[in-house]
Amino acid sequence: MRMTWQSSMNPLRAAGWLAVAGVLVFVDSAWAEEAASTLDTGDTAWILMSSAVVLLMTPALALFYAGMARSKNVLGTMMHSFFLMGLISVQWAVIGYTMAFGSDVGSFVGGFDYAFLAGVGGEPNPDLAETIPHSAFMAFQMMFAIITTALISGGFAERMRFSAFVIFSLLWATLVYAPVCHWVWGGGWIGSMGALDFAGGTVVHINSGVAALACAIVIGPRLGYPKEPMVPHNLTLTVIGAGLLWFGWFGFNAGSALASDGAAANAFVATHLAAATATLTWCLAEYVARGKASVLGAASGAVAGLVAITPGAGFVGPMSAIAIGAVVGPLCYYAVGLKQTLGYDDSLDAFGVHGVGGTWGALATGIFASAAVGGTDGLLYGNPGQMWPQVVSIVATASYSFAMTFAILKIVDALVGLRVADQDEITGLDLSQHGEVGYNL
Amino acid sequence: MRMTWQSSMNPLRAAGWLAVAGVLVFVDSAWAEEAASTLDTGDTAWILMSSAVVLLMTPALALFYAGMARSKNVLGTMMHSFFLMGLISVQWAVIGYTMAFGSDVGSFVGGFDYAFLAGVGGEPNPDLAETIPHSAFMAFQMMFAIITTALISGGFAERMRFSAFVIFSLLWATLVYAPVCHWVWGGGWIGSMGALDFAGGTVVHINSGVAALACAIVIGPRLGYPKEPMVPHNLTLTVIGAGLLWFGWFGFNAGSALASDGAAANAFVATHLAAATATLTWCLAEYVARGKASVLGAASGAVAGLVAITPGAGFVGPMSAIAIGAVVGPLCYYAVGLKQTLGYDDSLDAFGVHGVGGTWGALATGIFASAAVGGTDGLLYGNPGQMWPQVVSIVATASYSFAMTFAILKIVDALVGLRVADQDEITGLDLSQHGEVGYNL
Amino acid sequence: MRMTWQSSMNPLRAAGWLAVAGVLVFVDSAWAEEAASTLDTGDTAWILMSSAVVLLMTPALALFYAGMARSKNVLGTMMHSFFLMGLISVQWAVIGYTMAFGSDVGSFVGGFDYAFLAGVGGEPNPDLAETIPHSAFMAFQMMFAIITTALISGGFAERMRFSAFVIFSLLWATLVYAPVCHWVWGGGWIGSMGALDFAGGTVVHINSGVAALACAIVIGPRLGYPKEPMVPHNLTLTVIGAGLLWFGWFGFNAGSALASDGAAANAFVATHLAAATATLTWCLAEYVARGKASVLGAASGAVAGLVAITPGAGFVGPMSAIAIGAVVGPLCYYAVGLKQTLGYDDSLDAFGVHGVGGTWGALATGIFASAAVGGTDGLLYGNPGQMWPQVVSIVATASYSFAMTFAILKIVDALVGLRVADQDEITGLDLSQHGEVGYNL
Amino acid sequence: MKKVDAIIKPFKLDEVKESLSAIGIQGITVTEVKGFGRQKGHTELYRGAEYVVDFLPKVKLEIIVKDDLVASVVAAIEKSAKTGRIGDGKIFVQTIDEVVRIRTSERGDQAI
Amino acid sequence: MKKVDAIIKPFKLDEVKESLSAIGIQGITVTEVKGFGRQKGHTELYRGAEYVVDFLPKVKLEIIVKDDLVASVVAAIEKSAKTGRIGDGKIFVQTIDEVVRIRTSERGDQAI
Amino acid sequence: MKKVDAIIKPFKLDEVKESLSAIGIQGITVTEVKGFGRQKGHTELYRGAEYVVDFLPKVKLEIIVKDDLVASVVAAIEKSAKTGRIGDGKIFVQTIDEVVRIRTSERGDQAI
Ligand SMILES: Nc1ncnc2c1ncn2[C@@H]1O[C@H](COP(=O)(O)OP(=O)(O)O)[C@@H](O)[C@H]1O
Ligand SMILES: Nc1ncnc2c1ncn2[C@@H]1O[C@H](COP(=O)(O)OP(=O)(O)O)[C@@H](O)[C@H]1O
Ligand SMILES: Nc1ncnc2c1ncn2[C@@H]1O[C@H](COP(=O)(O)OP(=O)(O)O)[C@@H](O)[C@H]1O
Repeated sequence: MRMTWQSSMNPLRAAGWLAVAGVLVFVDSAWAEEAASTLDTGDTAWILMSSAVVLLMTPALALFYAGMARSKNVLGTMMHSFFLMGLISVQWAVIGYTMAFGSDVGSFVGGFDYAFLAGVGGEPNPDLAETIPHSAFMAFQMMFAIITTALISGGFAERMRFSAFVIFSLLWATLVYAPVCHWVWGGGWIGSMGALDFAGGTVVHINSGVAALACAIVIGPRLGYPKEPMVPHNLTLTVIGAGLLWFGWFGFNAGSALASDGAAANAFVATHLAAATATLTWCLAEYVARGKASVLGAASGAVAGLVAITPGAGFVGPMSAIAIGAVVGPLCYYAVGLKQTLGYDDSLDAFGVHGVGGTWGALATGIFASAAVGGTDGLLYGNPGQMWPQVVSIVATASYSFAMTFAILKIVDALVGLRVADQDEITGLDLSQHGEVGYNL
Repeated sequence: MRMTWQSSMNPLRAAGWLAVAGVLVFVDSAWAEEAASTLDTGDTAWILMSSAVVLLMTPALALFYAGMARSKNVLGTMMHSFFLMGLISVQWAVIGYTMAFGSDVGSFVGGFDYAFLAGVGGEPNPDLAETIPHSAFMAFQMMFAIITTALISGGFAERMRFSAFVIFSLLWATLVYAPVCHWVWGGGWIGSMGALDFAGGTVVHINSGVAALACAIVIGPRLGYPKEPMVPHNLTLTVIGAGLLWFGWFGFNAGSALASDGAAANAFVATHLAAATATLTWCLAEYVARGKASVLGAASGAVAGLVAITPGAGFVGPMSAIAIGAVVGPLCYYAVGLKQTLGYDDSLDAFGVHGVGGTWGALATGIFASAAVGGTDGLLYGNPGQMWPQVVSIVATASYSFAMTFAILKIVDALVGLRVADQDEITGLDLSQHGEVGYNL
Repeated sequence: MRMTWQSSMNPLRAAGWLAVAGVLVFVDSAWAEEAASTLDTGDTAWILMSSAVVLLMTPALALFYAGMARSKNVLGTMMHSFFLMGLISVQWAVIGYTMAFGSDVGSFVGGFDYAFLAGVGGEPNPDLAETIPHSAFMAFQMMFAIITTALISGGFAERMRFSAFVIFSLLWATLVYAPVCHWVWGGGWIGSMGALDFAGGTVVHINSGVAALACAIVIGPRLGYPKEPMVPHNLTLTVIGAGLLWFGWFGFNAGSALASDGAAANAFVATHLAAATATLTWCLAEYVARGKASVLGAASGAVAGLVAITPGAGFVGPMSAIAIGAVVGPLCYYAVGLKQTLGYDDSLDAFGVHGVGGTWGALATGIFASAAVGGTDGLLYGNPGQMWPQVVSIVATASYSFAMTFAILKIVDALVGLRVADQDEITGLDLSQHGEVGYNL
Repeated sequence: MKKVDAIIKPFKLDEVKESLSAIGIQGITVTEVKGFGRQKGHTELYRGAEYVVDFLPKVKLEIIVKDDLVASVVAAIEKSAKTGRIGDGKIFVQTIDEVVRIRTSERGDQAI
Repeated sequence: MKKVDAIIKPFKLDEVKESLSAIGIQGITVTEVKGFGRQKGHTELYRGAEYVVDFLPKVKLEIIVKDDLVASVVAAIEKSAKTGRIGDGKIFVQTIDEVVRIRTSERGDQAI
Repeated sequence: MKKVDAIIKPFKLDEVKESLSAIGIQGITVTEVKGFGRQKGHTELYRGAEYVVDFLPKVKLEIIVKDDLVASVVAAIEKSAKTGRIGDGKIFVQTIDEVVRIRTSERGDQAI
């Protein structure tokens, strides 16, 4: 090995950035108008900390996924999550947030009122959350946009060109995530029709899971799949990731109460019990099918349970949460096997877990919702009508996500090519895309 | 390597789960009665976040322990913690919580009022915690039940049959943890006699540490122990684990104030200083004995300090915390050597650290408690009488835990056999019990 | 391999500790005086949790750094962070806190009022923070002292004698960190002259970065540097570390609001956006210079962004944060190359990232500060005068840190020798300094 | 008896193993090695510093065979390991004096 | 001079090393290898997908000895590595032309 | 043709590789091994328990060369790998019957 260094500092580039900065400062000035505050410090503490732990879910996902990839792709797989903490955050500040939560345009998308975060400051915005700073609400939602986009990478892991990944992610977050988020939470048509989605069964999981399926289909299977064995290279990373995901999900779901109250506590409990139960039932399914429960199964079950309870966390009681978790374990265990039957390569099971688990969760919310918990009754509490908006929201999200993802992929493929060269795939993404290797032990 | 997939989805099984779900929903309905709220959002935020970080301690323990195991048992060792996030959570919701905190029955155990979490909702239960949702209190306590049971695995690591582990853990959490928790915190006889245990010196550490000793004795040493070297396979995992444990312990101890106030802050400081000091003094003991301080020593010292301060965190001042930590470092350093003298194989030193450190902590609470901090004076502040309930609580917990653990192990051994076959032990738990391997680097 | 155990328990040593404890308890008694409380539970929850996540940054730094070291130094590098959680915490409780925040002595250092934490209890100290316990404020600040000292180790990694490291760290925290902290935040001359440093651009980053430069120069390059390749041994650790650092930085910066309010939320958003943008622009700089963006680059960019926004987090708006992050990515990318041009071995780029990034951040705070956000306008908002205190604070901190670090190093070298023997450096710190190895896979 | 050593590209291992199985070979010992040869290495970049790595991952197979099988073993490896691109690797043949099967203490051709 | 190669089960390494030390062997070079042989492999399961792994972990010892020690070295390994169960491994003996001790530049038997 | 095996200290690898390149060697295969020899091991300490580790990390080089190059290859390794301290390692020379380049099917000296 030899080492060299080429210095090519360009002062003009720095100057350019400063010029851009000048313009942006102008935007920041708009942002200072204040209203009478109804801010609650406890609620604010809870949402800020929830935002932080939801941010942590993205590196956690990097670990969870990277552990299942092969050694030569460990960094490339991590990059699919980590880089989006950069990309989607800026996208969200510039355009994503306002497209999701700006004033409603045709029930489909938000207007540009909050572009560049104009007007998103330290005072509460009572339309969105009464007792916490508007900027805290925006930050909390930002973390959702990041991880949703990152989840998709499970479908195209170990073979996508990095430049294609960057463009795809930017387009997807803008054209798919932001509108769907608006439909459900930003004042759009799905929320208006009464569909229940507490923390993102449709917006996050069905949306990303179905997108991952489209990716797996369009980009095609990994070289050698399914003949060559492609086994997880370091399950300790996957376990760390799963542990941190579980932790972060408390912020994700219980933080979605947007207050530090009984509703948050109930969502917290429901979240935990569904994850716990699905951990058990995925292991049980493995045991029944093969005679052995595995650690990867336990970690997968935990994530499946967390996915499934996401839409219902604030609407169902603890025993219902256990029921929801109990079903999703075996359901996803069998769903991840579908790819081998049907022939697509959803490499890290983003569709199998998030698409399928999210769909069950959205249905289950309609089944188990209880007015005593979250204000609305579901099927089991005598309100079968709740199933209709749930089904509509599932079908609409899945269709829109699939079609748009498909179209975006085709565009990106035409622009830069979706897939790395065969030789680069054999070498691995770490070296071919990023010029580095994961381990020199 | 060849890959196959056998699909064996069983629709009846799913239907069965739904039937069970129906019944459980009935229970959830009971859960909606509400009282006038005295909920404080700041306290609630603190306890919810504390619950989340205490949950994180269990994956942290998985890492801490797994790093010290051999490579072939890395996943099996992690499973001993991770799986319990599933098992004990459900057990707690169904029966554990009510046995610990239900209305007192004979000072020994709680009644069934909260079975299936009936009546455990978003409103405070003033008997348990006035300003936070009852469900938040329940969740916080749940995390303690999980990690206490997980701690025991240090005593039987690298050789227990997985099925035996599952049954053992379920019985132990029900027959040992729940009652002892009731004795101390749920209105039982130890709490009533005035023993001080702020966050679990007896309930958590003596209880699990002594159980681990019983396990080590009953199950016998690992094949080849102590002749063959059994060195930690990946201390980076242990350091990550120790870091996360330290982090989580703030929730554990300062969260035990059940409010976000000066008492919590003082417990936070005491916790941190004891951990810090024990980190130093364990290293110092190593340096004195062998001339070198080690990273494993620093991590072990930190955990020992955290264990020792657990019962006193809310009762002692910061300088007393330093004294408590200063003693426990060398104490546990020498205690972990006992197993070689006495011949049992407490593989990951669960007894050496938690049993011994917890005992010192319970005594030290009686010594250093100061009324100015937590309302009760100890020996050094002129109240030698406080030593009596401390000693009784130690002896009672240790005796009960040892005897019951012993009995449970004998039953489990008769049922399924405690120990894996020799050949499986040589192969490692990962492959023999779980059909997977940790690393393919 | 053979295993032995030498028992050498010394009861006198334990007795000695107890004697010391007795004295300390006396100090704890002083600590109970109480004032009328203005404590806010939400603010307290936020600061306690922020303290916990800032503590977590130190193990995170251990991972971040250790991943970049060579395999034979993985534990030694971790120890440079982990051990300081012990050492600096105790130092802070005994003497550091009072030197930083005790009553001002000549604008240079704090008096001994809070030595041994006398008077630092559960009630707020309105001079420091009105709505949170004094002990919470002290704990929050303690975490800063720890990580600042740990950051320096990037400059002397892989070659310092452990005993030298311990003495150096103790002296540095006492003679450099505590006074500089007092100058800026404790009532000293830099704060008084109106320099803005929200969360530690000077106190933490310039201070530690410049100290690291002095260390790199005084201790000299690693054997074989730069001829031999010294590549990161496990970038998965570095990514985990970066993820946890990002997470912890929310506590660091938004916690520095010392309340759970709009200011905290704005600092949170600024922090996140700067990190995000620098992640992108470091990758962009790599792409422009070499054609490939890397995961190490993304992680480094994130940290550089977090460093740069630290002093301004509470003073600048979100678009300014983006501008600050945009500049620091390429800036630090080129700065880390300087060492090869100039010939010093800042092994893990503590100066290149923290020194350079912190300096840019301190300047940028003077440029982008906006009265609408944090009460003070900067250059771009028509107040060029703000640049003066910023420049003075940079120059003063850097000069003091460099000179004092240099002097301390010379003293430590004379006392025990700074550097390990060549043979020990070839063997690695893990085995030579700590008697253990990182991996037995 | 002969020992055939083959240095091949790692991703060819399964294919080579199968082609050897196909001609009746029942024992192979495999080692992960690093190869330096005509095939040029790659460049790694860490924080702007560039490292040229000359050693590439390869896999070494050792196969003990009776003398009369050498030609077909070599042919099988040649065929299955070849990609035609530089770095495909080498085969070396050596003479072995004695073979022992530990389990049965068999010696010579029986022991293979 | 001869080179004795032994492929053994990993958990037997310490025992074999000790039995070799006992007969005066002062140098051994050890490599972690993967073995394919009559001993059947195991199955791994990841999210329901089943992988059959044919390569098992083994350890290879290389020992250079003077000609007159070959028999006792082989015997020592045979004895200490044997479990009697399939997969115990093999011993191969080869002729070595020259040995050099790098430190002293000694050659031949002296250099071993 | 001959095979030269050299067991050296790991930190000497780059130097040895360069000295071999300098005399025109174009192919080397490298394996990480553990060596047991006269050089004494080290002690590791875990929670007070002490383990004596006898196996030290070493690197093994295998180089196939034409007969007339053996002497210069051995000399080059000796020179560049020597520190003069115990544990510098050994060089072994063996005879090779045949060499094949997989890519081209060349045999013998051409294939090296
Ligand atoms: N003379 C040699 N001695 C030992 N190993 C060699 C020799 N030549 C080549 N090799 C091994 O074979 C591998 C492939 O050789 P290389 O020269 O790159 O390409 P090719 O096999 O196409 O000629 C090398 O990486 C090295 O491991
Ligand atoms: N012909 C061979 N060439 C090279 N290595 C072999 C050969 N046969 C067996 N081995 C090695 O010996 C190990 C044990 O062989 P195996 O056939 O499984 O059992 P046994 O040694 O009992 O006959 C294999 O895993 C392999 O590493
Ligand atoms: N007889 C031998 N057979 C195989 N390898 C040997 C033999 N003797 C030494 N070695 C290898 O050479 C290395 C160095 O040998 P050692 O005896 O420690 O020092 P020196 O090379 O200075 O004599 C050992 O670690 C081992 O790998």
